[in-house]
Amino acid sequence: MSVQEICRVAENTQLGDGLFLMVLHAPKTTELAQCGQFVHIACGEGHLLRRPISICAWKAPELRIVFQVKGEGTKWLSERRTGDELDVLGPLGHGFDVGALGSAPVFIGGGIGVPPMLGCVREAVKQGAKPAAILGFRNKGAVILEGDFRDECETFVTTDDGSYARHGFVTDVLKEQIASASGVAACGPKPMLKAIAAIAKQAGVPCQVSMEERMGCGIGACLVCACALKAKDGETRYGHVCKDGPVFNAEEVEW
Amino acid sequence: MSVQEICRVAENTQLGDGLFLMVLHAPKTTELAQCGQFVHIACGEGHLLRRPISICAWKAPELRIVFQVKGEGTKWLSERRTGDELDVLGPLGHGFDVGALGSAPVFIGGGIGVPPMLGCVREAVKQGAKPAAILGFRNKGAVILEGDFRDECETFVTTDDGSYARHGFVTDVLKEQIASASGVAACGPKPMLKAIAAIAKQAGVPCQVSMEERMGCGIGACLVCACALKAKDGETRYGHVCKDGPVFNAEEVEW
Amino acid sequence: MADLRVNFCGVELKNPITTASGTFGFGHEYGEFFDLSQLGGIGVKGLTPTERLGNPAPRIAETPQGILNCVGLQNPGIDRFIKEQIPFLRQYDTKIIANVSGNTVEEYEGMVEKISDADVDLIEMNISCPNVKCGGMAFGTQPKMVEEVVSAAKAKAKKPLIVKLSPNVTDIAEIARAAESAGADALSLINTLLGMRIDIEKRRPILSNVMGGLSGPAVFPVAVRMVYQVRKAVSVPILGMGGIRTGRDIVEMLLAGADAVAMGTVMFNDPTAPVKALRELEEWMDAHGVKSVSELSGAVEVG
Amino acid sequence: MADLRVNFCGVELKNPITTASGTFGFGHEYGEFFDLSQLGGIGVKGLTPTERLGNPAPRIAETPQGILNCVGLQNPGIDRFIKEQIPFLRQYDTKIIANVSGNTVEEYEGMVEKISDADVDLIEMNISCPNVKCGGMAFGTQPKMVEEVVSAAKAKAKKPLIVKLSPNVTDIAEIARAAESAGADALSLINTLLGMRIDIEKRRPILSNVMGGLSGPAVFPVAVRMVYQVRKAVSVPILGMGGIRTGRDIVEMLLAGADAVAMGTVMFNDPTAPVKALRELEEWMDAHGVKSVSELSGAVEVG
Ligand SMILES: Cc1cc2nc3c(=O)[nH]c(=O)nc-3n(C[C@H](O)[C@H](O)[C@H](O)COP(=O)(O)OP(=O)(O)OC[C@H]3O[C@@H](n4cnc5c(N)ncnc54)[C@H](O)[C@@H]3O)c2cc1C
Ligand SMILES: Cc1cc2nc3c(=O)[nH]c(=O)nc-3n(C[C@H](O)[C@H](O)[C@H](O)COP(=O)(O)OP(=O)(O)OC[C@H]3O[C@@H](n4cnc5c(N)ncnc54)[C@H](O)[C@@H]3O)c2cc1C
Ligand SMILES: Cc1cc2nc3c(=O)[nH]c(=O)nc-3n(C[C@H](O)[C@H](O)[C@H](O)COP(=O)(O)O)c2cc1C
Ligand SMILES: Cc1cc2nc3c(=O)[nH]c(=O)nc-3n(C[C@H](O)[C@H](O)[C@H](O)COP(=O)(O)O)c2cc1C
Ligand code: FES
Ligand code: FES
Repeated sequence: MSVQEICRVAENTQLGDGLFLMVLHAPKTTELAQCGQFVHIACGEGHLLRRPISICAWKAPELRIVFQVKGEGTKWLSERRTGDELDVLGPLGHGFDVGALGSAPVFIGGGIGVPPMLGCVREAVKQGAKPAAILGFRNKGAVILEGDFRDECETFVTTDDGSYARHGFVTDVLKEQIASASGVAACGPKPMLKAIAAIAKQAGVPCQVSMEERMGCGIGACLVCACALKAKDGETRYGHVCKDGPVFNAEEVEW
Repeated sequence: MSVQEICRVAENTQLGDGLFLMVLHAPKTTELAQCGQFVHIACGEGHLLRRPISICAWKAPELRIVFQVKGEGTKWLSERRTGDELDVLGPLGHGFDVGALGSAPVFIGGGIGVPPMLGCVREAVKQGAKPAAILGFRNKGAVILEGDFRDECETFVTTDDGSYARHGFVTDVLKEQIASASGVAACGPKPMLKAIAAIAKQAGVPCQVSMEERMGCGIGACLVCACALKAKDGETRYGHVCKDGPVFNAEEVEW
Repeated sequence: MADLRVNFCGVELKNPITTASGTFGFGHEYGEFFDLSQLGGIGVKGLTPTERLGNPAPRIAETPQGILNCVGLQNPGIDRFIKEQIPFLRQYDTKIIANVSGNTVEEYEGMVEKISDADVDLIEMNISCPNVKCGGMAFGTQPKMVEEVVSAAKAKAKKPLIVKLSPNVTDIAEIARAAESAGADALSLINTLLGMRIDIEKRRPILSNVMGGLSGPAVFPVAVRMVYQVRKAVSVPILGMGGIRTGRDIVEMLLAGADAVAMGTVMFNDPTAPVKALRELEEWMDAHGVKSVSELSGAVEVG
Repeated sequence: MADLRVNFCGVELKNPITTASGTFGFGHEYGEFFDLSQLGGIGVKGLTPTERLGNPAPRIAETPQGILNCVGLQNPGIDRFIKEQIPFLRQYDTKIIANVSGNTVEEYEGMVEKISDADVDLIEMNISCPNVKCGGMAFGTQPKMVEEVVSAAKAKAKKPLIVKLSPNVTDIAEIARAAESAGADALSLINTLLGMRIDIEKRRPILSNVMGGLSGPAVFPVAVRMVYQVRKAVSVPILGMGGIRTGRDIVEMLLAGADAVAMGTVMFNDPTAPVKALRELEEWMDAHGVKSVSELSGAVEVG
């Protein structure tokens, strides 16, 4: 179930270069939220389309999201101040099925794909699993939420340029950890997800990935957010990121 | 000369039913302002076109305007708060030539046409004339700026429904005062201006009127704000409210 | 209290507000946000003879107060619609407008014949979708083709047949007359305007299909103009659409000549837009002493 | 530093930014807000053989991210333009694009002949204005008429002749080909889309002329699409316009196929938009290592 809720901005803090942490007062949305779902946010009169942003974490009535300024919509979001109101649709989509990832799940986030994994880690802990997290960033300035993850579980951090923590990619770490992993879940750039899916497949553990696509309605009515999936007959069919996803089983995805 | 100025809102106060008084910090605009001119205000991302609003009064660096909420643009304006910034083009157009109205000019405002007459009255006083003001309103709730006018000159107030001051129209008062008037200037609904022009003509005194038309550029480049004027040959020609006006000699106007 | 009912070629709509085909799926999703029985009618996703997968992503691009889409008529096919979706829709007290597309005259005939026997109220024949390379576009832009395909379809229609016109033409009135003379019971317009956006960083079109259909508030003035022109050209009822956001927009579309309206893209911004607009329309009519919707239809005064 | 110069059918523009005819008067007014020498060229108000008064007010209506206008070609006539305005414009280091309109083939011939002998750099022939009842519209919407009027005008032209196309057609490529084959040295597009708004309180059209031309950001995706289609259809240079707001929009229009661009309606929102866009364009090119504007023109990759 989803609702349209006018949420007060409780906090909007710059985390780093073009990165913002926003806390919304969202009593109805947080009551329904599951990890890996997203909210669809109206970004002012200037924009007809809402912007999809993953739920990072929540503690009713507060919803936490983290976003990166990319274009005009996210720029508008970054300019909201405490007390402003936002028109939020959510929670939307099919999130991570943390229970299906076993007792030692590994959660992997790349860049702006990191935030939704925090909700996953917390859910896993709540379900009694012993998760690990692998977080990859471009460089030191892009590192976000590290402390929040470390509060929950063993956390590995990499940077592409070695300017912080381990020099390399999340896949380097995953390859080392995969032997002890009962399942993998990831959010980030598509090439990263594809590489992770391959590693998980080889290791024979379940893998869930969160996909991105441009959206219209955000609820499954307009069919614009097509994600190519493998149909049983080997043909391509289209799932919809906003309703069937954003989280899909990696095996389903046509990479 | 005109400038584009980003002005801080110093005050935005509701005066009455849908009526607002706004004070803008506008050092450059106020340096150039003349009575009867207007400013062209950008009304947010939602509106491509600026909205023309008359200059009511000014005392550098503060510019005072009074506006009525009519549609989406003025509604947006009414929602601005102290400290917000507005993109203002101005001062624009050809204002009142108070000097040409003689030593006993009468200034007449109808409804939302009242505000620009305040600047006129002050200018007349400054020039050593002895102005009078006639202000007409729909009803008691619509009365604005009465005190400001009374501070400057003899002021007559009428309401259409008699709910305040004199029951009747500004023309009723004008007919009584015209004998002692050296000139007339007016702003308000077109039928009112037309009636005033006729009275002034009969009395043989100069009459200036401020016209309204929908605008594009506001500076004379797009030619959309046409106002039908009498050409010398008796044919109609179009003047442009934003540049040739908003103030025209009443004799010129094709009513 | 204003009477909102509309008789649309013999079918009574409880109010003039329907949903635009392709923006509303088969109703399930928006049904979470408001009671579908509040709508005058539901225009369902465009149907084809067999399942269509549609185009790859991206299928949408934002434009100033508009969107481009190139969904490419993804749909489960008419048979599954009849079997799986009609029973769901019939739970609600609203009319069903089935929207059909085809690549050939024969396909249109077959679709109209089949859907006529199903439990729908109105048939909307989309001869204007700009996304399907063969067929769609061509039919809606040539008066001769319009006549041919509409006559053929009309011969098979046992329900009122609405012909949906493309705005991508030089003379919309000519196309409207062709559709009317071929037997259309009503016309709907506008479908999307052909447009394009380019991702300047990638130097590639944003849409997978290069071009797509423009809809949303940006097209409203074009839609009002075309409805006005078509109203003057034909006498069959008109379902007006294109960029409607509010109750005031509905009044404007009715005045231009529409008998009923459809809302689409605006719901992506606000899922409850149709019910808000319904309330606004009702309030506006009451405040203006307008007793029935038909008083407004085509009532613009010119000259 | 990027090289912004553009060779537009033999005329060197210092940068690709010009102003759209009819939105910029003869330059005086915007000259108060920025130095006109910063522009690649100035498109002046459309000229006719003799003075035209234009339509009564209202001549403008706002639409979502757009405007409708029905100025109706108010202008002082070509002779007064030549005598009174060219000397003013020549004070600035920029190119003059004279825009001419006529009601008959003969009028176009006469206008082009006369303006050819005046001190202007380029002639833009408006065969697309939707506001003039007789003439304008018809020429631009029929390939045969386009050929006829363009051939006749070209025979008299001693300066490069740009033919300005109407977007209100089924197939813009066909019209473009007709203009090119008739001798057009360049094409400009898009002129305004025909639209209408109604004042629902008065139940009357807002515009005195009932319908008017839609311009502004709302039409940008239609303009990009048409420039792209025309680029594929002809080889003469293209002056792209329609809804451009920013330097990024200019890059998009260039990628679609324009060689230079014009900005119009956006200035009503921000009078300095062209100079802001110029700066943005330059910065964008520098940041992306694009050395010259011509590297961008038509460089969209498809497929
Ligand atoms: C399910 C999902 C979850 C997401 N979660 C987050 C998050 O937690 N934090 C975050 O910073 N970003 C997230 N994104 C990406 C975010 O939606 C885009 O960065 C944002 O929409 C860009 O909007 P803009 O106006 O700034 O950019 P513009 O490029 O100006 O946007 C233009 C249009 O393209 C769309 N668009 C552009 N990039 C993307 C993209 N990557 N995905 C989908 N639509 C796009 C916009 O929504 C808009 O409709 C998520 C995307 C999806 C699909
Ligand atoms: C020279 C001049 C001075 C003015 N001074 C004042 C003033 O001091 N106080 C005040 O309250 N109003 C004044 N007006 C009227 C004011 O400009 C309009 O009320 C306002 O533009 C309405 O905008 P909106 O978005 O609220 O209404 P909408 O009806 O939504 O506007 C739609 C479009 O129509 C235009 N429009 C609508 N009504 C008018 C109108 N009466 N005149 C010109 N354009 C209009 C708008 O500018 C906009 O482009 C003045 C108008 C002019 C021409
Ligand atoms: C995502 C999307 C899909 C559409 N699919 C169809 C369709 O399948 N059949 C059809 O006739 N029209 C289709 N349309 C056009 C709409 O029904 C409508 O004519 C158009 O969007 C204008 O209305 P609007 O501006 O209110 O959206 C589609 C529009 C959109 C935005
Ligand atoms: C008020 C106005 C007047 C116009 N007058 C003319 C004209 O005289 N001749 C012409 O060829 N185009 C005219 N146009 C069309 C513009 O030159 C341009 O093609 C169109 O507005 C699209 O560009 P824009 O969206 O940047 O304004 C006019 C446009 C506007 C808004
Ligand atoms: S965004 Fe509409 S179906 Fe996914
Ligand atoms: S508004 Fe452009 S000339 Fe007056």
